[in-house]
Amino acid sequence: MSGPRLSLTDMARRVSRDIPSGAYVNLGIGMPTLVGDVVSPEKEIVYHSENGILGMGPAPAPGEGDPELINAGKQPVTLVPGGSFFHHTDSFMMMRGGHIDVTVLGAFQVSEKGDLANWATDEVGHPPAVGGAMDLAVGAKRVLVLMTHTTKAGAPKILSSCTFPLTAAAVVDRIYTELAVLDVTRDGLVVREMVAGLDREELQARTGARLAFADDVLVLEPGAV
Amino acid sequence: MSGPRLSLTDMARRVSRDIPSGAYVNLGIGMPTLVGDVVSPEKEIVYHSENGILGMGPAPAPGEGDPELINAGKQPVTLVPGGSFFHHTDSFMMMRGGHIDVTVLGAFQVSEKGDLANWATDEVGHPPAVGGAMDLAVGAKRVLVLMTHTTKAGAPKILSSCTFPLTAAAVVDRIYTELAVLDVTRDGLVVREMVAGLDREELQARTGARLAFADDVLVLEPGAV
Amino acid sequence: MPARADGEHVIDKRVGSLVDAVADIRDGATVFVGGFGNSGIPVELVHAVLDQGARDLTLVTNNAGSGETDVAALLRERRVRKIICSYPRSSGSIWFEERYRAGELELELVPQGTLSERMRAAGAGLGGFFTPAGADSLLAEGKEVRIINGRRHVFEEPLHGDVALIKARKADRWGNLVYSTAARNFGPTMATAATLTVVQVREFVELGDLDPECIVTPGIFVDRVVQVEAS
Amino acid sequence: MPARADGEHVIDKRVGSLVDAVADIRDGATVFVGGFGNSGIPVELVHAVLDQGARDLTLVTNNAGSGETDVAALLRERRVRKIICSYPRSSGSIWFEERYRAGELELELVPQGTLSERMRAAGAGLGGFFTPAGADSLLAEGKEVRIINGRRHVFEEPLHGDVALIKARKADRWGNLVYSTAARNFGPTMATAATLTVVQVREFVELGDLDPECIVTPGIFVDRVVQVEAS
Repeated sequence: MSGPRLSLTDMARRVSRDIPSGAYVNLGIGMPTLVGDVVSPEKEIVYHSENGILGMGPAPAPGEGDPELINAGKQPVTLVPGGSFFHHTDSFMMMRGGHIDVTVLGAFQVSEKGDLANWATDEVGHPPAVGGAMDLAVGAKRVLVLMTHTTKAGAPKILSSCTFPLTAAAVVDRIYTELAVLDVTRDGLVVREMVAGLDREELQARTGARLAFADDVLVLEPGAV
Repeated sequence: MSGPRLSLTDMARRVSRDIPSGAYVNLGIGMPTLVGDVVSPEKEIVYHSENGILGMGPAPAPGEGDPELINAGKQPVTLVPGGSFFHHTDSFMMMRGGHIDVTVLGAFQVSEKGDLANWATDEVGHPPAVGGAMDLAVGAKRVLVLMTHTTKAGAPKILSSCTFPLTAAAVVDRIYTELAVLDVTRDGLVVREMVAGLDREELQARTGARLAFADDVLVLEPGAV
Repeated sequence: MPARADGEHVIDKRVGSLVDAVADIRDGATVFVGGFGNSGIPVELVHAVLDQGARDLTLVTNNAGSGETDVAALLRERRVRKIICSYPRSSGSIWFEERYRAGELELELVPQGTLSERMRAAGAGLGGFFTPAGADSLLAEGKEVRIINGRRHVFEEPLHGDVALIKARKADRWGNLVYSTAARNFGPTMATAATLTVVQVREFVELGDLDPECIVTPGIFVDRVVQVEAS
Repeated sequence: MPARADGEHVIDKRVGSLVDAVADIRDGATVFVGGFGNSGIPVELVHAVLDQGARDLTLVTNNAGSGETDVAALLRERRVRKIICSYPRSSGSIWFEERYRAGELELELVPQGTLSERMRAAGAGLGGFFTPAGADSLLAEGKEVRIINGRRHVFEEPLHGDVALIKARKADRWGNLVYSTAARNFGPTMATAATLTVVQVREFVELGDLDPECIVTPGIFVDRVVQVEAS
């Protein structure tokens, strides 16, 4: 797709600005993990991993680290001072029980009601897998979705209703794409920010749900988010 | 009440013989705690206390010990090597979840079906209290009741049906009194052992449920149990 | 994720006084109080609530106090509307008995394991559970009973608190906690199930001093920690 | 409660070999296998089951194996009838995919938190629970759904195992366990919910060497422990 757009780094950086210092944060696998790399070092964030870690730190130096100390994406990580280990059931208490302040998730589709579809497509024969997506989606205090605005084929991923199987209904608070930042409100989707050079009609054309626009839509400058 | 009878120590000793080495055991407050004092030192028993202890040991020497290390009866205790501490929810997982091999409980009444009444009487105005009795009664693998055969007034405590509020239905496996050892079976109560010098009619007269007698009723000699 | 050099914007759940620790507890609040018998009771925090003045409280606690301190003092001073409890009656529970007999105190009696499990369900984001404990008893009256695998079970609802007052042994500035022997009892579960979890500890330690394998309550469940050295 | 001088009749859950550790696992058994990704998998115990020969198994495990080892090897050798799992598909899960596509393997897909919570319910003697996780999804189909506090919840049943195979770091002869970092994952919960809990550990220690404040799995949940030094 051509036209103005944010880079992945810009997108991750934009999400990171919405994570307050002191927050307990769970980053979904894939694109959301980039957010951890760009969070301001002035913030003290406690990262949670579903497999039983609070206070997850960055990857160890090559050849170092504990091979069993991994994140939800099965990559090696470290533990920061103040971190702790606990078992899976306790870890999911944290997720389902409303103790995680912010989660950033990838998605296949999000509806204007905040329905989230991020675990299965309509592909047949593909064996399904769900992991911790449903527990996290229903339990986190704030659910942020970071995804491309459309599929590679150009089909909209933000829809009036999801066509893929739901992960959870009415859970998404905010959506971040390479084109815009959108809030899910009671009155539907509200565009808060748009990439510089994109016009409203173009954004609406790439979206499968009716968009409202905030009174003061902010401009996102690529490379300067 | 006159006539042949076992002492409390005899009764506790008799119960202790039915506790196998290696068992995880929870002793109820009151009379059952005596059992811990008379268990053969050749047995290795792991005592559980509902407030979060496995491997509970005897009372500390006077003036020693940790004032917060107490048993379910709120008396100071110690921890043996191999013991551990855990929180209340985990402790009751052990009790309700079938992990305690044997519990010894006191009772107001037991029915011929093994119904247990050990938390409330029919006294009115008396504020109620239940504690961990119900969780323990439904969850322990074997529920042994240690109690006097009758009330101080001579009324039977072993009945065809309990008149006091139930703790749990059909949970008691065996009853130990100063007069006899009785099993709760599908066909009702079966007397396995009786104190020396007591005859069957006398035992039946002091019992509010129909008794059957084992083919080989053993004799319990006071002072030599 | 380093702390800022100027010490701002870092996570620091330590508060300097008991007054700060119990600030903003509102009248009518549901307050969890940890402890079993005299083990693990956050005595100083409860007395701070007494001084703070909140009333019309619903207390959730295993025992209903004894003598004149902590929970008994709240009962004596008529700060408590209702108590949710497993074993209120004990030697010395005179204020509980006084208020109960006078009809001034509502009592919800809950089997001890169910009490703990109901709080856990709230902390775990569950909608309730079926337990066999109490299913054959008067305490199941008015509740949904279901036969599961041939056994009666009673449906029990999650029990959420506005405030949890608990006692631990050590804490760091993130609110990570370790406890002391059997004083642990209800603390770890209560911490998960209250909107505001307040902890009194004997000792503060530096971040990183607690073994990550041995932390019992991760700081995510803790909001305020105050030091009470002699407790 | 001293041990006898002759060493008999004491509690000793240590077994001398992997063969002894997995003895008596029957065809048709429900077997929990700990681990998440490659962290905490009891590889040697699973291979011992392969050698032992039990078949027609129902496996309960978070992932469905990858490459040619452990769970993947059981699938390759057609020992598994059904897998209860949250995330079977991963890079390298070739044997899972092969057996699944061929229709030779039944899959019960369960949200990860629900999988863990269902095992906990079994270990805790509960009859089931309501969770919001998955209640809006296909995975709730055929299950009881109830609105609780305005939110859809789905009823989930306890999940009991005949055997749990888990991995820990250290054990004593009573079966008390401590784990290693994130390898803890499903181990403590699985240990509570199986009739026979078998543990492979890196190291045996003397009774009393493990800090009673830091024991994660008390020995009451453990039946057999075998040492696998290099694991």
